[in-house]
Amino acid sequence: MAEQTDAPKKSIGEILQSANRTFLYLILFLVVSASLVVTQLRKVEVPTRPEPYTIEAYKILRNVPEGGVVIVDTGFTNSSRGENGGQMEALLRILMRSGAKFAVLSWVEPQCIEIARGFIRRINEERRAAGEPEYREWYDYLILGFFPDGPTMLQTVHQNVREAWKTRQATDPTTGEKRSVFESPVLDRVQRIEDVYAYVTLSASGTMPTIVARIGKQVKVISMITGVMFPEQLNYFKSGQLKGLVNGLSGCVELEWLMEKGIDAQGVVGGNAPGRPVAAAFPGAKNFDRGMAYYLALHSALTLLILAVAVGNVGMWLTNRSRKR
Amino acid sequence: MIPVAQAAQPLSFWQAEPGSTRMWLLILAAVVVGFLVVAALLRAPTRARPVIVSTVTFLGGLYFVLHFLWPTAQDYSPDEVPRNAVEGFSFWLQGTLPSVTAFAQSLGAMLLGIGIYSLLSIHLGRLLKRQKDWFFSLVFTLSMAAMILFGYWDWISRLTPEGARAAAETPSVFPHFAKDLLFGGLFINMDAVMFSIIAFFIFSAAYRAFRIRSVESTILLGTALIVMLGLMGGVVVSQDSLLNSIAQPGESVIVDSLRLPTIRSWIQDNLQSPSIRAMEFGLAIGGLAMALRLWLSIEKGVSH
Amino acid sequence: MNLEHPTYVFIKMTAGVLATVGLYSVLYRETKLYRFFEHMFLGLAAGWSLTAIWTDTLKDQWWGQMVGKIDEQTGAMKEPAVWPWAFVVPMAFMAYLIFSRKHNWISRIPLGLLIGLGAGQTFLNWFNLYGPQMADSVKTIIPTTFSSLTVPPPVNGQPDPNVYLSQAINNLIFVATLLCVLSYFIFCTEFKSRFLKGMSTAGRLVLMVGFGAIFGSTVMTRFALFIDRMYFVWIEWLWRSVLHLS
Amino acid sequence: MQYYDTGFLQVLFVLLLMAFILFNIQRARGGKQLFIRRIPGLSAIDEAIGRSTEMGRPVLMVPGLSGLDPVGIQAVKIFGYITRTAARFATPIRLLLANAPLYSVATEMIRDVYQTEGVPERFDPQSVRFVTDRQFAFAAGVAGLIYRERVAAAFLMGDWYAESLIVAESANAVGAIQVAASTITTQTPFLIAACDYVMIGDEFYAASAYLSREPVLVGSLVGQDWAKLAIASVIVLFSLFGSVEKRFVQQTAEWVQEPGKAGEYRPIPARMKNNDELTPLRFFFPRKPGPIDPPRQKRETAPTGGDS
Repeated sequence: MAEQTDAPKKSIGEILQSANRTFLYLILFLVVSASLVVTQLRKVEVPTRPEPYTIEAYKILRNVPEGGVVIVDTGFTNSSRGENGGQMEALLRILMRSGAKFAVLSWVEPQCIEIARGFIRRINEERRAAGEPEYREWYDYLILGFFPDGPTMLQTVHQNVREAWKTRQATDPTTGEKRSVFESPVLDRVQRIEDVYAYVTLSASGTMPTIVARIGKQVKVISMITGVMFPEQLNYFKSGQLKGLVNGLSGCVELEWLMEKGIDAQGVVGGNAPGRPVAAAFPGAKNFDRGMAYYLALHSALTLLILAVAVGNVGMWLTNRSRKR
Repeated sequence: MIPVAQAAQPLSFWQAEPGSTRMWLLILAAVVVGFLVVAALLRAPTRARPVIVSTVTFLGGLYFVLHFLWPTAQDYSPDEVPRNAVEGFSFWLQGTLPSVTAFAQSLGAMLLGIGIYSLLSIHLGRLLKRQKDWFFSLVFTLSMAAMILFGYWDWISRLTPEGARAAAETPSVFPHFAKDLLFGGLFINMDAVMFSIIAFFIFSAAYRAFRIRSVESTILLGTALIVMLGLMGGVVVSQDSLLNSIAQPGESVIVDSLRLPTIRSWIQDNLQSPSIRAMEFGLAIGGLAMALRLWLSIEKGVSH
Repeated sequence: MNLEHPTYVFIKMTAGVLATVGLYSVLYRETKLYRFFEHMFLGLAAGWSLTAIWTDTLKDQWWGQMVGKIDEQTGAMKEPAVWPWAFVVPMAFMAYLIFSRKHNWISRIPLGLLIGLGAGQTFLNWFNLYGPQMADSVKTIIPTTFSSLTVPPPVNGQPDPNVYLSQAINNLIFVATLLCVLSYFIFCTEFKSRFLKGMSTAGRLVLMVGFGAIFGSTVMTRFALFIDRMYFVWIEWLWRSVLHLS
Repeated sequence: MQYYDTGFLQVLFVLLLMAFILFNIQRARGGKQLFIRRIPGLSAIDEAIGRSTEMGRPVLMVPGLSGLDPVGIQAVKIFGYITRTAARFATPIRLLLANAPLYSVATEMIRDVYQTEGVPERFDPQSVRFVTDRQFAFAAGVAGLIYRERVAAAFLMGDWYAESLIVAESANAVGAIQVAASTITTQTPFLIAACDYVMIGDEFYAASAYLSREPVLVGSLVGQDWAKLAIASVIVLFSLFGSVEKRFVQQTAEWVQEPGKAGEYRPIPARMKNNDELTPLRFFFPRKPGPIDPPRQKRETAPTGGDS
């Protein structure tokens, strides 16, 4: 891979245009590592400005009525933890602090469920440390588990949600017995999918259209997605098929920011107009986490990329100029 | 809970009591009959072959085409009696859908063995003949064997109903840990590593390719730059405060439209959305046409 | 002892760090180290596929339906055995005849069936997927009021049904962009008129805008995942687990 | 598909698109000469294979993660044309797949190519390989092969997701000529950055028609153009109609549908139509009918699963 650099001597322009791959990789590696360590040491908080689609998502999630049910459809594994992981943490914090009940399912991979369990455990530990009541399985949330054939399951949900999840059971801690999930306090009032307050999908792939095509008209679907899928999904938000959208790492930071600042009665983020806020903040709680921990590193990596492109172009310009002479 | 009454319900010809001798005999008979059909097919004349393949393909597609064309009975519920023949057929279509999808998935899943055969023929061949890189073929074979061994061992000892009952008394620790180390410790991490390695490649590809050479590449580069800057909260907020010193938000239309998120979302809303959508329409129609040609077996080289 | 045990967690993380170093080594060049981890990765992947294919798909979707289900407590039948599922075995066997020199054509029967089923689903889902996108591309391009150039802020939270001039212009740009790009993808005529030629050229340029925007937003994801990996190595592993810093 | 209200129009629309395609296939089969515009990436195929032959290095073909669906088969068909040229010059090929059913189809199709070219002995069964169905293990495997065999040409076509750049940059690092086409629109910009030639959007579907000039494919392509025009016309006509309606027609009744009852119009004071009340949109969003009348009877016993 290393390019041969003997031969005739290169001009500055040519050197700028032909940086060695390995050299480029090394710089990126160093810059990102350094930014992470700096953030860890100094607790840097980079400001941001939430986008309308993130705000819509936050409004819905923050205003789940007490005891309202949210379905969390998790479809990410550790490989997209950098974006979906932070989103999951923010989602769980918002739901638990608003007192919403939720049920977790997946049809992407069985391990998504295990990963989601890990996140729930972590946020619960955090609540315990902060002296808040823990979220208990069966009473406050449910794990519906993995569905091997998602499209068919969703089609059945569209027709009859009780039919679709009828075989799913969970342990009732009072008796220690396995019982139908529809007997648990989470789902006992859900007769039809319309009774569910929102359906949140966290994914690194294009699973959202499958959901929207089947149940998008019956329930508010919110998509938390990696930046790659964002432009495609923005169409769905604009056409009203999606009610909220969270765009990758920056969307995750925006959620954390909204949790910190809230939306006031006038609809201004971080404002303090009198009256009932559109979506309140959680003052004093741990709002900044994974998103903010990565945000400075994202800034430096993007800046480095822009610099590299600029250097290449300056090199080209210098070379062209010397050729013209 | 399933009502007990259902157990007393008479079984149709296609069903059997689970675990009964009749069930196993029928399963055996089905397999034998199936293989007899295969044996008969071995003797099919060359001319008939494409016809057989096209017919099967057509029938497979026809099922969903009927789903598409046949009027769908409103509010289908399996415990209701259809009111007329049209509804009856629609009921049949809707009732069989889960079985048909499960059939396609099971059949597709069983074909994995063909792929694994291809892999093993390469690696075992190399290993047995001690060809170049045989050591790495050994690594491959051993990791695969270990994953299968501990994958199933863990599943049987923990995740099947019988295993779960046994595990409640004496938890089987070893397979659980071994599988988790192979799967969670190595495999999932390797997945994440390969995914994250793309960052380096983006960096080098962008450095090499993004030169202002033509109108097209300039446009591509310019838009990418605006979007990237718009994703950096720090840049957005500082640009905001800079513009605020000229005019507060809402005071001047011109100043407001210079803000990065405004430009970015304008581009995404009015140029990116429709252009990507138009491209998607093209692809959608291409896919539709290909599906049509495949269904009717008029695509050369596939069914004959 | 469970999977949360600190020693085990540390071993598992260290395995992850080793895998990271091994696979990242390809960035320098393809070495024996990379080859080792690559083959281990492929082996684990193949092994996992073979495990998951039974536990996740065949066990429930096929075997479970074929042999039915019995209630464990009462011993009563929960679901009857649907024995015709056994026909899937000879069906799949036909595909394996691909390795036979003489009878490989038979493998086209099950594959043809799968192709047919897939094709049929394309027709069924087509409008569900693209209909709403077409609906959203239908825009109002005549302004209904000239009272303001841009959209005024909402009053009392009621949506304003009016179309303002700037909206109408944006909508017109939207529809025009869509048409230009579609015209670029017309393959079977050569555009003679300057207008149509211009449209198709404009279509290609607007596509580049779309690609640029996608590039910009994707870069964030890729970097985020790389940052996450580095966070795993430096903060979660080295900082917290090895050095025990807070 | 539900037929209530205007829902049948949606079925008709899809049928119309299908009819365009079939009609033109029929027309082309009847001997009508049809034109296809030049597709830049495709002229590079021969050049790339020529280079591979000169250097004695393999030609790599990968359909990404495509499965046994129209995209995957289309990709393998294009690879079939590439293989035909490679077979003539005895250039080694590598076709790597991530889906076992598609692997089976590809093996058959590639074997066929060597047979029709009259050189069945040149077909090496190990040149078509299943790598793994796991996305990034696949990427690691393909990248490893690229470095070890130092491929001289790479054709990346089909459903390419995030792994596209790993493969494309690895191939670039060993100096291979690359022609790419992804049906996943989000990957196209990365392929543009890393590859020499990129086919955009449904140029991918046009490729086999362009390469083979088979009447069926060319006819189908013309039909596809008609279908695109149909979509464009729907959007333009509906936009115009809707705009005029919004500007000049007022809403005087509101559609109300209570649960369990048939919907009806109730008069309201005249006002401007909301966007979702415009007539053309009824085509996309048909209304639900009222409850079933007369209601269905219940079955006497619950059914025990569907027939298979």
